[in-house]
Amino acid sequence: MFINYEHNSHVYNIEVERKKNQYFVTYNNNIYTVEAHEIKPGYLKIRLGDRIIKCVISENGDNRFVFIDGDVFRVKRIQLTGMKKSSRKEGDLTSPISGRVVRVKTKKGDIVKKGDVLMVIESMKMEYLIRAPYDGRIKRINFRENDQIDMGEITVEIEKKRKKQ
Amino acid sequence: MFINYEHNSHVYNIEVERKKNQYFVTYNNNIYTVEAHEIKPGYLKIRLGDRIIKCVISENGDNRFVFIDGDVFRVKRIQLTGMKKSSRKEGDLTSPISGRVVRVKTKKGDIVKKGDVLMVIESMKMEYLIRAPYDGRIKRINFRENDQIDMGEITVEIEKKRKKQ
Amino acid sequence: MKLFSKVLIANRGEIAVRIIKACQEMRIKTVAVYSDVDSKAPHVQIADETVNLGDPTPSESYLNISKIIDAAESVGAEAIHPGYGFLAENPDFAQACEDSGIKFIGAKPEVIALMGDKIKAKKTMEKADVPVIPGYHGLRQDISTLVKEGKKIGFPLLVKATAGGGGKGMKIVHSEEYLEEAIESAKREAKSAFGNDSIFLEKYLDRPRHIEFQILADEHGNIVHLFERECSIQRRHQKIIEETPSPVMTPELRDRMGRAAVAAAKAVGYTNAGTIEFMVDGDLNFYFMEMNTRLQVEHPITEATTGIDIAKWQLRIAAGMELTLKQHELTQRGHAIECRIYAEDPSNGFLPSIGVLEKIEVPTGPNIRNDTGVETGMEITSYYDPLLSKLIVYGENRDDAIDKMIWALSRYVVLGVTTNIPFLRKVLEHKAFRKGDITTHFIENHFKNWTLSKDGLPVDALIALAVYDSMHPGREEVVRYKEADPHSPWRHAGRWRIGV
Amino acid sequence: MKLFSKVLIANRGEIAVRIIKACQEMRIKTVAVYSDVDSKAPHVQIADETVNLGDPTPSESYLNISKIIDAAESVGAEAIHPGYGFLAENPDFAQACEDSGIKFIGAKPEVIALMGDKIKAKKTMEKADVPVIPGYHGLRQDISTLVKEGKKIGFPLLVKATAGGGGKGMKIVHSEEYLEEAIESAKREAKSAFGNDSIFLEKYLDRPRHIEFQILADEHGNIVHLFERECSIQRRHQKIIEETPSPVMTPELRDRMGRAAVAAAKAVGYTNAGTIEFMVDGDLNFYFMEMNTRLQVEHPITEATTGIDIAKWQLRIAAGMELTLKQHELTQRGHAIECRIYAEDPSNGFLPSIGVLEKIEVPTGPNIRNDTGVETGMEITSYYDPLLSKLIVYGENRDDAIDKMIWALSRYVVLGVTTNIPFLRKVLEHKAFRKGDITTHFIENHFKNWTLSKDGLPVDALIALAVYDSMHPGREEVVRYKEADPHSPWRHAGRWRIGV
Repeated sequence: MFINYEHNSHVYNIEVERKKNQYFVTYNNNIYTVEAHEIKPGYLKIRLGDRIIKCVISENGDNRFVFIDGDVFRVKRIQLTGMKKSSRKEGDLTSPISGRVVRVKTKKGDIVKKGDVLMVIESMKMEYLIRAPYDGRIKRINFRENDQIDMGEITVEIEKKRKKQ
Repeated sequence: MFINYEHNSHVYNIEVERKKNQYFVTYNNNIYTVEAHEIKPGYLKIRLGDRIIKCVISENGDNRFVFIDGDVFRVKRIQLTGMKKSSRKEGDLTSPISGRVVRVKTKKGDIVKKGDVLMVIESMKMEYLIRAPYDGRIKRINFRENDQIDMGEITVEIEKKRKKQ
Repeated sequence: MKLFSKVLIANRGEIAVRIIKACQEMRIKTVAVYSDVDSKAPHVQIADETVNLGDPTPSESYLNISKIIDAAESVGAEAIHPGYGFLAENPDFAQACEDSGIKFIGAKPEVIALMGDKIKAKKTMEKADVPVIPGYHGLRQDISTLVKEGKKIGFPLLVKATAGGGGKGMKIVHSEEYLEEAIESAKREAKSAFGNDSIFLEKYLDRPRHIEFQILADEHGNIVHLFERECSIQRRHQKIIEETPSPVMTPELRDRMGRAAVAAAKAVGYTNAGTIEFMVDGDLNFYFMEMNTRLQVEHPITEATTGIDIAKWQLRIAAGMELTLKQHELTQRGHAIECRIYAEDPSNGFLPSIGVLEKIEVPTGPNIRNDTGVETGMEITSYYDPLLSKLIVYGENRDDAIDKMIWALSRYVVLGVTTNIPFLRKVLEHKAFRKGDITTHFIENHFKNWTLSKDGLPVDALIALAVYDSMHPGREEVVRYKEADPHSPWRHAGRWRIGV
Repeated sequence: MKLFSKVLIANRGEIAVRIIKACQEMRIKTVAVYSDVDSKAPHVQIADETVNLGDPTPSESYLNISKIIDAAESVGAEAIHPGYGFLAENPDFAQACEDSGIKFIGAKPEVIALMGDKIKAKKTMEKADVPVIPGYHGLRQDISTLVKEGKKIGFPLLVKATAGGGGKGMKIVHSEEYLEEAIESAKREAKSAFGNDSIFLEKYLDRPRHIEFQILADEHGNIVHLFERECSIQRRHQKIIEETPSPVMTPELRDRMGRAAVAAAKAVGYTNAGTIEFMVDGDLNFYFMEMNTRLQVEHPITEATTGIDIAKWQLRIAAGMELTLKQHELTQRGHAIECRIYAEDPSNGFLPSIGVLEKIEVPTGPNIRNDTGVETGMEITSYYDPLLSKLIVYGENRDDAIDKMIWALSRYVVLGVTTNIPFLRKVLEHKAFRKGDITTHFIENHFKNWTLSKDGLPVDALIALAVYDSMHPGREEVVRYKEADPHSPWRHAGRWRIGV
């Protein structure tokens, strides 16, 4: 069985085979042979050599949360194999938060400079500023003042200014 | 819908009808009209007039445990209607506990007096004595020393001595 | 003197739960209020009575004075406990309670108003010989005046909402070029959060610590302090770890600051529980910063080290009872730490994280207290503050308390939203924290651009995931757990897989 | 001086959980042992390593010295903590540890042996000028001698196992005619529980209270006491409610008894944590009863009022560290109460109740501690003691603590087995308890033939049941929740009903 997990825009390819309580997990050309029990739903106790891995896992569709050694990782199970998706990069103008647009400081066609505040989003009484990631021209503004906005929605689209040749 | 519950050898006959969140519960010629919600599995919030009844219920087959106002009642849902079962009475020689028979102090045919110790059962390091409930003759002994015994199993059977005419 | 027979709690979350329990132990009936999204919240479940406030927008529910007064009147509540946040420091609300013949469990409206106006508060303290920080607290609020005054005080400079608290409407300005933008933004935030855009400017201290003193004052003129709390560990000017005693405190300084705190409370005729916040600089000079006229988020650490139940004393004081605690009989013993568990992502600028709490398991054990207002299945929305719970530990000394907190944090399971738990643990494990070498800049200095794992997903987590998904291959068979009762209001039960 | 790096806990249930957590906080690795029926028990889940002992019969598992020593050796544990019960006061076990080079966390074998022999213990105390109760502690153990000596002391008379504790092998005899039968039964119980049928006889006191003092003694000759615990509320000679301070205690009596307790410990060269149990009569005369050479079930109430972690000090002392606690620095503050939550039926002679724990919800809140070794889904068997958990509360004073305990008990949900929770609450609510007017006969005097409800099932419960069963009519559709994983060891998940 092949499974792919994505975490922080990195994709991990795993193969796992099972024989009763024994699991053979192949990752990065290593084979880990483990014995595992689910003590209660989501609570795993895994024996790897003389080490015990204890963890708690929750699932919601393809999303997984893994609690291990006091740390928690948010992971997505994906169908694609071997592909890497890039996450937020320079120029990403998605909203970092779900909230309400309280101010739109620009309009279509405006020329903006890197660092200019384009939009202000309020959530839980805090303000989040959407700034221009580079010099450019506003192509499209997707929200108006008082609109609700969800995390990950694109706020503003900018055409990047071409570098002078 | 008619339901019968048994508690401490008393049987309660109830009728309940439902319309959405409203329930009409008839007991003892009274009709109680209530509104009810299950907040989480087994956690009920019931509005009866201006009173709120909060309780927690668990089920295991026909057995129910009801937690209400800090008290807990063990109740059985039964199919019979209107019948009353009698519970432990004088002469009941069932084991009050699950445990191990550590001593059998009588044998078949013995004449015993009220109060004589017939059998000793040990559970959780405590001893429980089975005593003769009346004068009589031992008809049957169902367990030997070191046998396991479950709560409610009959330990010894005695033929009661006839009163002199 | 009799206690109240019924109290309405005008709040939600962990503080509503904590107050409801205090009331119930004292045989006071409790009334919870709730907005539509909170209908299944723990504070609603445990209260004796509940009143729905409707729309979850704060101004339509927990901030709506007339709705709350109406609720109290409709159920016959004799008193209202405001908790912290929302209407706790709103003098209009305290006044509205008084006008309706309902006892407001807190300070008097005029005292709240005075201390809520940070400018007037400082002037009052100056008169009472309590030292204050240099700054501009003027009434002229036009941008150009504020910019001019800011330049006069110099940088770094603090810009803060006059009516504020909790980091809202607060900015630090490190150089002149950002001053104007910061002032404008602070004014907007202040307006939105408090309905008042007045701000003030203040000198930003070197190696500053935030140390506060808890006060209890009855309505008969008796005032005691319950010693200090060290609250220097902050992110975005919001406390996240508090402890008592302060590692920097000496008996002599404690005595001086305690007396200053009592003098400050006396100067304004303070009643009920309150907190005097001081800034303490590298040379242990202390300055009055503000007074919080309410129960403080971090009150449990004082309870752990003094053995006093502050919430219960609030109820007794409001009922007119006399404070039987005497200053010389109060003792501070051992060490207590509180960590605030937020649904937020420390590796993404501490942005709030919303979603359904899929699984929660809280650490338990001797001297571990978990004040929580959430449970498995609840949804964390963006309507309210993302505080999930407060974890409080007590130990015989600071080292024991730190060890216990590290143990507890590393066993605190919250799945479904991102929390700051792993981050808090890293702070507790930091050498400088262990040494007590902390200032309000601690997070900025030691945890800038922190992320949980620089090396990606640990192999153990990958193995666990693969094993888990291999144990549960039947994705097609997955059904969402659903009550047989189609009218059940229960939601977010998580998933249950059905076998044979 | 270094702490251990790995400790094996030779116990189960709440006390194993409590000790494992103490070790983990101190960064000591823990090893749990377990019998087959305990493989999913909480103490097994939280330990760092686990060793299976097999057959659940105590003599084959938790009482099996060689299996436990082997387990410790196989995992390289440097020390063993025995908890209470099982092997905690078995000198052979302590000796076997010593012989294997494993540190036994407790008293020295010869001291355990001495104090375990109740007869020798009393003689030792008499020599050290600690007052003891009149009785027969002779070596002649034939029935006729015991009967003769019993008649000499008079009635009521206590018959008790020499090696005993916890009510096992203990009988009270009110008149001559039952004496012989009681002696025989006590001897059988003693033989079965302790492998030793030796018993002793003692005068049974008038209006007796059971008051004990906690001791901590290091291996360098330092001894302190941590004040008293009042343990008079007992059923079948088993404590069920403990509190501190004792309502009857005066500073002068506390001082005298504390000094007697320290003298008793000194007289036998005692080390580690221990408890001196006294009987106190109606005139406040006190008599040495016995010394428990182990951690006591009720140690948490001392921890709540002194701020000291006794389990951690046991570990430090066993590692050779010096006691840094000084008698004059120790303080007793506020009031603490413990209730023992048993799976037993108070209206049926306190007989144990077995079954699966279908639902557990523990009360939580400030100053509420719940030491538990069970969780939802676990099965309570007849193999072991039916103690489920201990509920401990702290309040500023006795009234506050009682109020808090009543609140907590009335919100403690345990479904699936019968527990003593409603009974405990009725005891707490009793006027005589509130007044502190308690003796060891309290339950017998005030709660003879107690039953939960004399009027049958309350109407509210009937309504709730009918509503519940009407909400869940689809009995045919009921499926037992089952892991998709057929190899899953998880059991007793309860039922889940599936809708549309």
